[in-house]
Amino acid sequence: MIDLYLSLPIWVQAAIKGLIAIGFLIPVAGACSLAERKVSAWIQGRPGPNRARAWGLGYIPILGPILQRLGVFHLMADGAKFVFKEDVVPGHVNKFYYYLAPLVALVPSLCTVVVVPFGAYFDAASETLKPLILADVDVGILAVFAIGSLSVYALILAGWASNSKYPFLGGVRASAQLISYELSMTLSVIPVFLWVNAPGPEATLSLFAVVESQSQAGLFGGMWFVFLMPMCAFIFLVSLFAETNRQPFDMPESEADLVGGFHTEYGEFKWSIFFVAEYAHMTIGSAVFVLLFLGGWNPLPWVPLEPLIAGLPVWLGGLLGAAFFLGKTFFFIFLFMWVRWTLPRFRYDQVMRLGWQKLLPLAIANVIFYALAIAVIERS
Amino acid sequence: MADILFYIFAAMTIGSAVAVVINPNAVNSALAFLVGLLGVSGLFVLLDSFLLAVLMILVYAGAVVALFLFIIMLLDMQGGERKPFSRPTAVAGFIGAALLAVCATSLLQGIGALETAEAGSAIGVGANLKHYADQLFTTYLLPVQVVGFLLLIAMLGVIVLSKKFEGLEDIK
Amino acid sequence: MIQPAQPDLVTVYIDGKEIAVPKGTNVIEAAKMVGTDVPHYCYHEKLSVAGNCRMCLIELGMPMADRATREPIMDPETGKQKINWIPRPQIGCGTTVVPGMHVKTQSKMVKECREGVMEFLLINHPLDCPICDQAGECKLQEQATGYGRGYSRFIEQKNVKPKRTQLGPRVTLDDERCVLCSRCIRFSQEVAKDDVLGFVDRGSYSTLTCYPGKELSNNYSLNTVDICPVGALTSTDFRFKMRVWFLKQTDSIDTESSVGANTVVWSREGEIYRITPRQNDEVNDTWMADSGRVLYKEVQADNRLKPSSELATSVSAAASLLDDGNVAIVGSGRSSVEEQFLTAKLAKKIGAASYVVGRHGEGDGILISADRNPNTRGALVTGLISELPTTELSQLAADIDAGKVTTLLSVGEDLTAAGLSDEQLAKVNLVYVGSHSNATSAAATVIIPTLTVFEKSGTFINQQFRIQKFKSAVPGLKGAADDRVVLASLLEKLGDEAKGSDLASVWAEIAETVPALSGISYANVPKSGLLIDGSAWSGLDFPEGESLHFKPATAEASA
Amino acid sequence: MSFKTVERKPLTLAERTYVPQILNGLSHTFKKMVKPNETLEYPEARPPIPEGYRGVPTLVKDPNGREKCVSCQLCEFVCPPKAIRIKPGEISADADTAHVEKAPQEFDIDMLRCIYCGLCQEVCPEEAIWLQNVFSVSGYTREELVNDKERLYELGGTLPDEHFKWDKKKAAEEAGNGAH
Repeated sequence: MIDLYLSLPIWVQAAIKGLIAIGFLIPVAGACSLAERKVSAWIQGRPGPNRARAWGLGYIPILGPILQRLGVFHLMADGAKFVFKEDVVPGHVNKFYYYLAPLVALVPSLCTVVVVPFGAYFDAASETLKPLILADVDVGILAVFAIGSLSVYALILAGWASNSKYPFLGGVRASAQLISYELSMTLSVIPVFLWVNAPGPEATLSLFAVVESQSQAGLFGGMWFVFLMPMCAFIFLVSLFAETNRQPFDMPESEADLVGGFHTEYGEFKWSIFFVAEYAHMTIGSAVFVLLFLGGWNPLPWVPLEPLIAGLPVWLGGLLGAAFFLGKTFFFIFLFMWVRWTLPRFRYDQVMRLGWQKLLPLAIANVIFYALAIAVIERS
Repeated sequence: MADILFYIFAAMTIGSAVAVVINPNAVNSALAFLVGLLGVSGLFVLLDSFLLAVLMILVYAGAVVALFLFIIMLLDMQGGERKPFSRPTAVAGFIGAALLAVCATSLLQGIGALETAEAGSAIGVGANLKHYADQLFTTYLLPVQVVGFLLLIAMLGVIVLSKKFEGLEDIK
Repeated sequence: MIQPAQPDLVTVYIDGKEIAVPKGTNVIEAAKMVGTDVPHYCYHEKLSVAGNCRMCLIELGMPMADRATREPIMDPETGKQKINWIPRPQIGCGTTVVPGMHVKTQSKMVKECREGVMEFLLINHPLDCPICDQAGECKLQEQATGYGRGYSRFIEQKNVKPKRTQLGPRVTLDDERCVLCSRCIRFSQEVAKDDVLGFVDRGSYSTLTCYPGKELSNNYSLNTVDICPVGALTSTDFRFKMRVWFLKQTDSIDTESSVGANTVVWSREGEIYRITPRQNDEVNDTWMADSGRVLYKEVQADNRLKPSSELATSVSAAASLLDDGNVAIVGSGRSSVEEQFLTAKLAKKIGAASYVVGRHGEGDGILISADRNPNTRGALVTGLISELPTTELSQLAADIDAGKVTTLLSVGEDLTAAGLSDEQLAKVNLVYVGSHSNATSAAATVIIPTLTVFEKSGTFINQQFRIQKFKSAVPGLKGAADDRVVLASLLEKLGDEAKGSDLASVWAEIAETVPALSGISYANVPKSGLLIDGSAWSGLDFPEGESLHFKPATAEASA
Repeated sequence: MSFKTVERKPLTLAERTYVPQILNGLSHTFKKMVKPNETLEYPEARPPIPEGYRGVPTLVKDPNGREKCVSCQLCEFVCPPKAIRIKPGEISADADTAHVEKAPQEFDIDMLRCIYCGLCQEVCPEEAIWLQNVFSVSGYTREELVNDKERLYELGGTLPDEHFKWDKKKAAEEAGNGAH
């Protein structure tokens, strides 16, 4: 099957990869939106959406009511609603950028998914683990950061093109916030790669390599980086919250003071694209965190995946690895929601102060500390 | 395939670069600049310089342009009034045109004269992270520092120019 | 000390307050003069005293004097003459004041008496205030609250009497509520001069009823409802229609005849529910005729003229017709003084002959006079006519036949009723300014719908040459215009200087040009009307006979 | 005016990082999440309506099915937002309840105006108007939300009469107290 795939023309391969990215992320984003509603409801002691019932599915015994209680049909109804709603465009907007903004939001988040490995399979030929990845580039983490950072343009454009005060403020906040936290985020992963890359001429930024280095034998070898470098993980996590505009860094939206923030003037399908993008972003962010700090597809610290699946069929091993990985990722998505319904939103000046005066110095100190520490360890 | 992509990226880069210059709307210019940077980064990808491509987006497209847009939006740029040509403008324009001509001539003369590295003999600068870092901190240390200092000066210049010194008229 | 009394004034002391009252005043009236209310049911100031309700019990005393020497006996404590209080209470209504009389209206005995009377009155009272139309203006409610004990010791079964006896075509009797005050009986005998009511049976079973073979059907029967202090006599027309506290009261004038009885129009949200008399001791005392109480029905009548076009359009159309030269104007004795003034002005402006249609009927000697126009004298005073109006407009008919009149303006008058034939009406261009449709409006070229007397304000001059105000009680029919506004805008269209159509500006003009009304404005006409000098018209042979407060000049002369 | 300076305990290092507090908050919300729901699933489950609840005003009949309202219009008078509109009418003399004499011809309560103050119930001398337990009123047009007499009786149903005033009156009438 892999041979068949490789024999296809390169543009067909690219199209297949693109479809996989879309086919994975959009349903996940949809499920996230439902999960968000359910999680918020449960935390608030409510049942959440549980009314809608599809004509056919809803009447299946046992399964139908369960799906209904879970609000699955609400998801469908909402999706259909977004597609069929009247496309209202306010008269005062800059049409070109107004339409462009949702696309700019969606495309980077779909692009980043190609460099994220989703699991690993045991390649019998080389007797090694191979990543389940769409594009195994050497600059993995940098690609994620680079393309991910483009999504800020969606917010800026939406805010600016709406030509109205609240969206504009939302857009301005978004750009300032993303720039501020991107620095800390980038700095926080440097120790990881310092550790991963041994001295020598070769060096990699591949995410697969990061997981690999968490799957070694020995005390440090099998230790997940969250234990090895907790401060890095902490800074990365905080920055991740800020970068994905999730509570408590929900500045661009902040419905309490900005109505809807950058998407105030948006509605129907365009609005929903923003949210698919946000959830996609969240998914990628969680995946990267899992890869960097939580051992990727390794089931437990000091328990690497490779010996577990070595004897299994390739597809089963791959599936198992992906399952471990996605399980952790989904826990992180849940964490995003959990935090959202736990913490209050920061004030904008607090966000800025935290970013520049607390997190950035901390990240710099962290880099210096680990650089020295790793140097000492490597020397010894 | 690679050729087609090259032309696409090249056209994208040049077209948007022209748009940056001629577009009267500052936001359009900034976004055209972004598109241009994406084109450049595409060209880097075609050269197998993934690292440079990614850094291009990360540093320029990601941060600088965002900051740039941010400033433009906050400064509330009204389409500036066209000022009549003054004598210094004319002189500067002439010098600029002359320099351009010199560059163009030398480029045309240099076609084929430049030595190209043998394919596969050495890794291109920026293709490999470690190699890139090594170069940056040894061979190109001084240029990097100088360029950084220049950037700082440019930034200060922008602040001075864009700041409206209201209420300071009498001091002037 | 007793003041040296003026010849016809008597000094009395009511609750210690000294007051000089006219001779012959009873204690209730005297107490009213010092601002003290003596509760009563049967007493009515315009009726004879019956003294049967016992509510007005008071304590009475005279200064003490030595029987033998006639020397005043002084009280050593106060240094004043001792008062000899009568040990039993006396009724206030039946006690005429005598000099030096002392009255206590607030003493413990008086209070206990009142409580006792109230308790007795309420023994068989059904207490059905929620369904009783009198609620809100019921003396029983007021005095039970003011002077009652607040509870009853009567636990036995109450008497249940007939609830809806028809005493006459317009009056319904609820026997249970009757307190046997006999006001209605006295009214029928003394004012309406139609002795039909009386009590039968005794004790708790006493009942008001009509004499056998008679019914309370005279034209003043509804006054018994007005004077009934409780809800026993109710107006069949108003019964169960609306609670009185919702109704807005507006002062108005009865337009039935030249008597000009003062009335109150009771309306709610633009709908009139009833008309009752307003006290004016110079005109109608506290009475009015039944026939005047149903006039409000004309406001919602089916034949009201509804506007078909904008006022400005129809006024221009009318003005172009009137700009003719051979115009005659038929004004109305039902129009207000202001309207008649403007009509007269209009006639003068276009050189038209002006007429008023006379209406005559038989006067009943009380509050209906022979002249059934409420404002004939207004037409004379404003100069609309100089002779008394006739019921037949024969001069006008002759003029139309002779072709001398080609355009005719009628202000609310039905000309066929005034003797013009349909053919004659067909010959002329007819402009009709009025509120209801009739044969004349059917024949009219231009119709301008106007308001009824309940929807507009103005003044009438009654048979005594008394100018009296009426005010708009309900908003006018949508689109219909005030006659005054119509006439003023006609004048303006015909080239007259615009002087405004509001009451104040019209009256400014009237006071200037009409000698008999100089110095008068709408605002300064008092509630009870203002007598003006009518001697200029004393030579005319007015048709009215004597009525309640009016004696015709000829009768006076002959007497 | 004097100011009181509140002494605040300086935050410890752990408190200043907020991390323990955040974790505490997370554990709290997680506990909440696994706890059963506190809400009521409305159309299926209804809240218990307490005694004396003031819901939609209704007209009630007495146990004999007699219309209690005698259209005294006190409720119309007392109604602060003027939501009540009554057109009084007479009970015909041959009716069973002729001795009551008066009943509303029309009785409208405009639920768009009603503020559920309960003054109408308070003032009613016949205990004919009651604010009962209906609390959700909805409709598609303004007209639908004006409850007419028929609708008011449908909502109100029958409530036990406490005073039986009119029954006593009828009994007295039949006992012949008025005649002799």
